Amino acid sequence: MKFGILVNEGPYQHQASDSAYLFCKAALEKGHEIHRVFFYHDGVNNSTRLTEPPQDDRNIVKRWTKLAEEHKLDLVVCVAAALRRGIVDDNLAPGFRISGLGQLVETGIEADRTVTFGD
Amino acid sequence: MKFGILVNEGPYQHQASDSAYLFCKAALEKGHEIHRVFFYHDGVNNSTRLTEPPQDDRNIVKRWTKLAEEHKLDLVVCVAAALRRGIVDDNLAPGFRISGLGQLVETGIEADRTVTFGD
Amino acid sequence: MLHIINKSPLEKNSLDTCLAVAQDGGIILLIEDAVYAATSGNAAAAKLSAAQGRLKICVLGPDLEARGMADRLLEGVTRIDYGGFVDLAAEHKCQSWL
Amino acid sequence: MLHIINKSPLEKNSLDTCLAVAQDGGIILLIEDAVYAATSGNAAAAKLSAAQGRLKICVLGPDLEARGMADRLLEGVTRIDYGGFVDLAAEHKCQSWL
Amino acid sequence: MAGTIKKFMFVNRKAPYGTVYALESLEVVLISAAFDQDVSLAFLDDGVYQLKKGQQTKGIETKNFSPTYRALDGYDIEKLYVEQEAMEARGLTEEDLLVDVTVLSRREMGALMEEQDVVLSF
Amino acid sequence: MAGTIKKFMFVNRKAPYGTVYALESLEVVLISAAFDQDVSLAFLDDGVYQLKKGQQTKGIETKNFSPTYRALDGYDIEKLYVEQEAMEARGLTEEDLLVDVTVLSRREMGALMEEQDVVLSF
Repeated sequence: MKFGILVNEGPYQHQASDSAYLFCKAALEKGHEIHRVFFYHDGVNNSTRLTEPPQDDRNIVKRWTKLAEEHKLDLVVCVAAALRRGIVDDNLAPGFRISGLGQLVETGIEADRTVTFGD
Repeated sequence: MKFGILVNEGPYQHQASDSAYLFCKAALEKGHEIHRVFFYHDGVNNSTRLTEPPQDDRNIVKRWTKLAEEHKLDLVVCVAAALRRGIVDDNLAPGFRISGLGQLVETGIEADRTVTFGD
Repeated sequence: MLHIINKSPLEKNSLDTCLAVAQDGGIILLIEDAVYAATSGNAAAAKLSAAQGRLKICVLGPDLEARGMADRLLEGVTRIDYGGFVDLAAEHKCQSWL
Repeated sequence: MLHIINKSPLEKNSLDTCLAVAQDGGIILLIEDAVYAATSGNAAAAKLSAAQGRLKICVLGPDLEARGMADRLLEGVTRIDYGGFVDLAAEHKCQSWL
Repeated sequence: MAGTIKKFMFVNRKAPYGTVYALESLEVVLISAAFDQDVSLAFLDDGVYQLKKGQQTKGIETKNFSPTYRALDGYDIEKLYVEQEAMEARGLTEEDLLVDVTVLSRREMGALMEEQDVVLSF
Repeated sequence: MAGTIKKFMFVNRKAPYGTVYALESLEVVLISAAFDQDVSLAFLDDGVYQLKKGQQTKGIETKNFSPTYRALDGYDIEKLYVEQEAMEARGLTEEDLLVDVTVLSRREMGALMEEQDVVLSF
């Protein structure tokens, strides 16, 4: 089955990004496909390569990058939301790309299920 | 009277930063002093110089910068919260500086009133 | 004490808790989405009215106008602008119910 | 329909609205801070129990354990892990009550 | 999957201005119009406030995006559903709203949601 | 202002892990200890869940910060107040909590808040 994932909140402030990551990992382990993870609203803040969380806590951004590398995930950051919040190509972590909102609608069409994680 | 201001949320996602800005502006117009504006939690995201909101909406970051220039405001971004969220010196908008959480406690001590804006 | 509330009373519990904790003589200032609490017809309005004897209720006008609710402010609630917010904060210690 | 709730029932209104809207035969999955709703002694537990005839109630175990509430799960509520969450989402259309 | 038409529902449960969700939800809705899908908007709880007439945002120095709801029509987005109980709990009637809507009870809203292929909440 | 001692109260009304507020609030509390102020912590509503014993965060791959509450003592932060009504509405008793606390009714909590110089909420 093909899942589409929508993440509406940034890293650390809300659990949304953690929950979405653990859901994706479990889905991939079960042999499902992740069509795309779309980051919207403050969710775009998950894509900055500049975070340096404390050593004894998880690194949310790096976890997404690693999962994307291992499973060729398509991590898409909404351009309109990114412009509002100062997320730019120069600071993007590996595995993420900036694109339009149409990619979210497309995910809704192409994926068998769309699961949303937010506040 | 000397006000200290605490902002706990980032730009656009929540109204907190807008409300804090309008409060500061009104306080300054009335001749009060703003001891410091401290940005904590996602509030640190107010300090990035990389935001480009739509032309027909307010520019939250630039407004803070302008207010700081006109009134010599001390806009302090919490370093621990900033590290978690990828806010670094290189991308800081003019008028903001990164410093420790102690500056928030100091504001509580030195200001006559501390007013918090959050989610 | 100036109690600042910023959430809709039908979405979150902050107004309820504040009303239960706030001491007599305090002031409740409704800002942002909390302004809906002070509009006629809102299911939470009765709670505010009941508290009006012992607490002063104020609402931030610009937030009320932004939401198109300026013409249905509850009776007995004082409407203030940002200058009035500053005055209240200067006169009283402040607490935000986040 | 799989209804996903992530907020504490004593803080926000999402569980209440979901219970009122959800059609019979649906599944409620409590994740993140919503897991508190399915713990004994919680003021919202009765609402969940009342809905158990017509809706299946599930809770995400890892979130329950994180919050130290694993030993007080309400009777009749099914505890699942992330794999179980994926299975439910694969079997049913999903809606998050944000 | 070219030519696939799915039923999309955008669920709005949050008031405008206090958070950005209402505005950014509307941005997705406008984009979705370009994909020729079967689009519905549902307004529950405080979401009904998004449609309130008379919004004047000058005093909070923020863009008033409420006129956009009137423009949805031009994008062929015409299925707007509003929760009856939410209107009643907020003292609102259909005359208070910017646009024509279909008022549904919570139960009816639930039935409509069951018919959707994709439900997006912000 | 050197030598000024103010009464600081940190108000916690949110559950842990769902949002970062509990963790980052604790970080401020620890810093405040260095300033020799009169510090109190208040736990209302879902904030009482922060002190729940037995938190095991391995399954959500997140740091368990609850042991820090036990360490507050070592920073001379000993005034922890918990709302009685919040405990009751959540089926919790003092035995469920990680640390010794003073249980206050909402009314008593309100009176204590009035005595503070600075009330910080996150």
